[in-house]
Amino acid sequence: MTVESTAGARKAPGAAKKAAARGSTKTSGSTKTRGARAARNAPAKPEIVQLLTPEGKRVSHPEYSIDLTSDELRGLYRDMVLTRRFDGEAAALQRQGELGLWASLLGQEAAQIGSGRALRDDDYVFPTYREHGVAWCRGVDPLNLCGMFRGVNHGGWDPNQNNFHLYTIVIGSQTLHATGYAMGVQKDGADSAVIAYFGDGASSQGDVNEAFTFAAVYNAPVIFFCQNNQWAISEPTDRQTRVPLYQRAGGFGFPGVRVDGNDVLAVMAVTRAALEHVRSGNGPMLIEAFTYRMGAHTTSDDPTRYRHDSDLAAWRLKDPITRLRTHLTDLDAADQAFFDAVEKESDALAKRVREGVRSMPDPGAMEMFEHIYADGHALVDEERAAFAEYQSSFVDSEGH
Amino acid sequence: MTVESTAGARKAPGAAKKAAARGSTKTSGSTKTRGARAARNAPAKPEIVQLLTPEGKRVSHPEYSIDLTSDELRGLYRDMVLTRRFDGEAAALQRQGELGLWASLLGQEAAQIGSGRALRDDDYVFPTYREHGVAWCRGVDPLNLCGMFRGVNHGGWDPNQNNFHLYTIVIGSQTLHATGYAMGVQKDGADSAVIAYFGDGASSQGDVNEAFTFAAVYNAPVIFFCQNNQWAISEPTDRQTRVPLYQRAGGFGFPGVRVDGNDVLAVMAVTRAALEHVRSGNGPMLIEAFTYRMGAHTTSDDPTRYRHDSDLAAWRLKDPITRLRTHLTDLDAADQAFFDAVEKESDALAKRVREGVRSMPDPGAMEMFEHIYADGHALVDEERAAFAEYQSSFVDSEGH
Amino acid sequence: MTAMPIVKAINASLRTALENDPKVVIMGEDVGKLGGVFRVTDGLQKDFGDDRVIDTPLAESGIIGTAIGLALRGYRPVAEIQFDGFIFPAFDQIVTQLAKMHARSLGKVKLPVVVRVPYGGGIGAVEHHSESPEAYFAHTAGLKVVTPANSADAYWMLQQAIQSDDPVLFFEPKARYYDKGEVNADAIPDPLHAARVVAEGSDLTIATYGPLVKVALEAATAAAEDGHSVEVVDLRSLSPLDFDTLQASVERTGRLVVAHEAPVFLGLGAEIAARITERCFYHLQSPVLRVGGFHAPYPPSRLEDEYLPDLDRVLDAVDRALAY
Amino acid sequence: MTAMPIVKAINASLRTALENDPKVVIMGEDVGKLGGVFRVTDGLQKDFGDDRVIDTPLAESGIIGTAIGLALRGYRPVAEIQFDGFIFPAFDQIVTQLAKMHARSLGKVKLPVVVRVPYGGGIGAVEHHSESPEAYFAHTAGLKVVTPANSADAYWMLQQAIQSDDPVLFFEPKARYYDKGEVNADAIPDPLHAARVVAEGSDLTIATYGPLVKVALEAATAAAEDGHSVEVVDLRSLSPLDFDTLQASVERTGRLVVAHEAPVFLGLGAEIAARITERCFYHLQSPVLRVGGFHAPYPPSRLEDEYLPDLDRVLDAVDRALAY
Ligand SMILES: Cc1ncc(C[n+]2csc(CCOP(=O)(O)OP(=O)(O)O)c2C)c(N)n1
Ligand SMILES: Cc1ncc(C[n+]2csc(CCOP(=O)(O)OP(=O)(O)O)c2C)c(N)n1
Ligand SMILES: [Mg+2]
Ligand SMILES: [Mg+2]
Repeated sequence: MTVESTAGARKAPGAAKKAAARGSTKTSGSTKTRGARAARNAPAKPEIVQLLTPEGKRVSHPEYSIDLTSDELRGLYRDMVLTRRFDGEAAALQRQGELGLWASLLGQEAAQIGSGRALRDDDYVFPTYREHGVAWCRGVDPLNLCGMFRGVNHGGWDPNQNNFHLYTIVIGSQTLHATGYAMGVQKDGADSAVIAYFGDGASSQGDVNEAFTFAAVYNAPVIFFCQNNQWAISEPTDRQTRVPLYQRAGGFGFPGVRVDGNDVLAVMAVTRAALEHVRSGNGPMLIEAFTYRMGAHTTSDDPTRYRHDSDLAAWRLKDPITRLRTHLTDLDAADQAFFDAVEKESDALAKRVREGVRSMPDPGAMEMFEHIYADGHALVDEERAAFAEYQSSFVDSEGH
Repeated sequence: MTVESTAGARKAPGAAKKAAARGSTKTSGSTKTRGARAARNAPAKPEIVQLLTPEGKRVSHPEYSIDLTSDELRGLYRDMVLTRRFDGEAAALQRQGELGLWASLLGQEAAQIGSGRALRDDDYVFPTYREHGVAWCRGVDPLNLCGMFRGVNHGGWDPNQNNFHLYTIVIGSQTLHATGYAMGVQKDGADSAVIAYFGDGASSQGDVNEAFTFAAVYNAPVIFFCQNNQWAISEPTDRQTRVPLYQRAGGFGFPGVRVDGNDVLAVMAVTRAALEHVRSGNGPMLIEAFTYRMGAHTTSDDPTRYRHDSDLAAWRLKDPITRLRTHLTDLDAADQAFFDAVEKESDALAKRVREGVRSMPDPGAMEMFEHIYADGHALVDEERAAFAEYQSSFVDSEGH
Repeated sequence: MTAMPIVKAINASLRTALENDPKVVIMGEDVGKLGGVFRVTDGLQKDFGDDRVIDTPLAESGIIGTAIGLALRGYRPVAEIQFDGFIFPAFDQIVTQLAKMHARSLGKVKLPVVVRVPYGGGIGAVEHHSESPEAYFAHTAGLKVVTPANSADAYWMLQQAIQSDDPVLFFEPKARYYDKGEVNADAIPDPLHAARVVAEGSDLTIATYGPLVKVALEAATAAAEDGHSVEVVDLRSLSPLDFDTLQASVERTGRLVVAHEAPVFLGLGAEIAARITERCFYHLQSPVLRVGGFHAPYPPSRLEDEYLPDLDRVLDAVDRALAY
Repeated sequence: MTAMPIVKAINASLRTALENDPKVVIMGEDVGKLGGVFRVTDGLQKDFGDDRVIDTPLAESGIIGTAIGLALRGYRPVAEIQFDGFIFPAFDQIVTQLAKMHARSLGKVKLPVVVRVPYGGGIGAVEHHSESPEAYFAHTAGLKVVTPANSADAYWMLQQAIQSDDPVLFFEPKARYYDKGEVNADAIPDPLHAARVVAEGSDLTIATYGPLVKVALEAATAAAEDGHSVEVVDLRSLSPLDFDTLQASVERTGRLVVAHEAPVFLGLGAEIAARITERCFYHLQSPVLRVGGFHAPYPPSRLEDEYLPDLDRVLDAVDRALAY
């Protein structure tokens, strides 16, 4: 990076939105700058990696390629459809009062399945609260995810069972856990990789930038995977940065790349290359998956207050699932029977989730006092005993 | 910045030290990389801005120039000599038990005077705890600085008197204050600039990176001035970053530049240009002044435990004051009488500081309860009264 | 006089402040177009512009750190932390900078920064959205900590907090956001740091604040049915804490129960118990009893009804105190 | 049995831990070649390599956050925060992650992380280097908080903290770093979370910890000259706090003074006063009195002798308690 190449580069107001509406993937990196030298050495190749256009056309990229069997392609399709269906079912369950909240991944299926399916079993994932698709790839039961949104626990699954860490709500803090974990992998002499998911909003948190520093300094095998879904609740990405986020990495001395986050093939290709990079002892890498949050931030949110239907319409044309379906059809890699089967399977999944959530029991009151410490704590014991006595006073007075 | 240009770029171990020993200013930006594509588009011009060589030879730079009168040059010399002398006197006062601690700026005079003298009166400075030279430029009485190191207060000067904020010890936190202040300047429609000093170590703190984000997003008129003195106490810069620090800015979308921090002319030229940049509404800028901490971290530190005399020897050859003195002599801009006069003035300054510190009264015990709140607080009132009573119990019992 | 929910009272108070003082600025995550996740800042950016109602990057340390800088430049920032559990990334800026800078400057610098924090549980939320971290701040010299329990206090205490030259942590009981109350914008408000007796009684005092004032009042009513006369003190200010009002009450009643949602261990109740026992040693007929959160992370929402001090738990403490 | 200062006892304890368990790693700012600013880690990097004794970037949140990650991978990190006043940038990681992850996972994840913090005043330092922030952590469920007052405890409590599967905040009384005491590496240590009666007495109990244990013992000696028999309890563990030992003492003596350097308001003394008063209501002949820091930022060093609780201030409280 030279001084001039970014001197004063800043996003023209609204540029991202307009570009999105036009279906363009060009970013503000080379838009006109004010009061500073314009960007020189503009990249010769497209700034964003894409292997499947919004229309489903397979294209090539000078650096990233992928060659999947029909089976694998169908697998990705199935993953995305099932994930979307389960996600939609969870949102419905929230409306029915069965969940307290749901954070939908609608629109981000390709970013999650493409990266999730690139991982090895021994790799380790640190998610945010929205990585239902990655969880799916890791074999985490969707019902586990529902537990915390229903409010029966704060997560509660065993991260080591699928090498998929607990959901983390405090924005950005998991990127440091991922970095520390990767430092441990390195100490163990293993060639596993670690992947930390985070959002465009999270890129502003001190913790995320400290994670960049630690990972770079220790050369830790961690991929920072930013799903830039253009929104942090109501704030567009230009409230977090004035240049494309993948460029953040360069300032910390490791490579960053932007990929079309709605293109499952490109995401997989880029993630595979990044995994290879970090496994080979080259230190961390940043992937920015450029995508769009099609739903509300969570079921508590009302996006009509801050964004336009036209944006949504433009992004609907880039839907990750439709795109792959067209490609599968073009390739003759899938027929109606396959699509029907996936549909049927997703009905069954939705049913299982619905029934599973509905029958999920509430924890007992005494569980409040469990698992606060691994080795026990006198105060907890005291409070547990006092509460049990308090509770039994009701039982007594009510005569059962 | 493109992906390739920094792909995997990392500092070869010890590169900085070796470069320093060789007197070279070339940095690791283009050293060999392992397991990743080598840097392309290497900068055509030197990565570091220098206008006066270590030998005192005036050189030119394609982008930065400066034209100072003999008076101005002599002024810079005087500033540096007086600052160094005052700094040395303070260190001596610490050894004599008059100060509890001192953080010496030895070796960093050019970085501080060059930047400090580039500022306008209405600009605002946010220092760390080592900016004695900048304080000097702002007209802050050296005795004010000594107060906190003596332990009679935590600073206590009025920042608005010289637009020089209080020393800040919690590493990096002042960069956010500077950014907020700059946002205020912008709201006021003023064309003042703000400058935040910080160290190479501080670059790792979340706060500093959050400051970069806020400043970039709001386009705030703030210069981030990093004195990379190669050490954070005992840790060399490669514990904080694997690429030159000025490059950090690019990832946040604003320009960064590295300047020879021992070259007062280059520092001034670069700071002036940066001031122009931020005043003109282009948003923040990062300056990395590449220098060396010639002394201990503070008087409590023992640098022999972690660094070699040979490093010091190499850097002694780049002394900022000697360099300018040679230049002044070469230009015939100063004669022995001038140098003698400055020497005499610095003796007087040292004497004033020595006497001032020695006669600095301790605060009274009741001052503990003052200035905790602007509008008062019942608990403080209660504790103040109780303490006064407690104290008077001694007076009583001892009969005075 | 208008009846409005607390959330509207705060909105109205912010509006008044923006109108009255051009130096007031509002900042935080999603405070602009969205009007905040609770709509507390609804409509303010539209009416006052994004120069005065500022959507910030997602970084709490940055929010407080830049608020400090703005205050140094003469502004009066009102910064929002979106939820109680997200104040911790800003903890360093609050505790080492915001709280200490006035003292560091020997009084030359003033930092009129208000930090608004929706706090407390009972809204069925996921982790980190239901906490009561007020004790951390009350323990910290240099900060003031207040919390209204009704619409009028929400309106007026926020006015006073913004006018204060000290940093004020303004804790808003989010579970009560939609409780309605009268607000008289022409009233002469009580002092910001005065506690208030909200129900008179002679047998026992309940001291509480924020979300539990309502519960305490219900407890007083229920106790009255059992023939016990319970006084309720709404503390309103946690730092400074109005011990004089509380002492006077306990001297009348001889018994004290303190209730808060925050964990009991080192919660405000600990300080109140210690200090009131010292002040009223010969008046107390029972030890000061405390009702509050357990020494546990705030539980998942399906357990929060068990976790939160409710009418029964407060009455249980009242009974135990009266039984001494 | 060897006599060594606390700073050496901690060093020896770290060395033992590094030798006994390959999963133990030390991390922090300047812990490597320099051996820490207090030389606590002197020689360890040389002997165990920079893979196990890790100089970190200058970022406390990063230190604790990566320590959590290392623990998740099966390591047992011992992280150093260079000075008390610099723990706050890590506050979020400590309070929202380190403290809560075990509960979040319903017990599946364990975080055996020790956070070493040199704390307390009296060393003539500049701002932020003399603070006593222990109450913030004792208020936080999920953390354990301990503090040794002598070399033997420093050695053994650190061994126990490192072996604990819970996160432990290990506060080191830096003003006592050079006080010498016997360390028997073959002894069977007391339980980590037990308080200890370090001087027996019958008229009054002083409860304290860390740097003030020495002062309390001096006070007991001085009081004895006045004919008062003072018992001293070294609390050692602040979370959990051994109230049983303390209660037994107060039941014997009937009076309690609590001393700590941390501010009195919501300091550990508040909780102790509240709880002991509840437990010993009919035994207490005077209210629990507290001696500690004021509600003020830690003062400049030329005032610290006035600020810190010393022999006179402790005796003053003893006298006041006895006068009831
Ligand atoms: C430290 C912290 N601050 C604030 C929040 C509240 N919050 C939850 S999600 C969110 C926006 C996150 O945006 P982004 O990182 O882009 O992720 P996305 O939700 O878009 O996936 C905010 C502000 C939080 N969870 N943690
Ligand atoms: C938050 C915080 N952590 C740790 C320290 C202790 N400390 C004081 S100076 C220093 C090193 C600073 O290095 P750098 O930023 O390079 O500045 P320099 O001292 O070299 O000028 C450290 C670790 C501190 N003051 N603040
Ligand atoms: Mg987002
Ligand atoms: Mg440095």
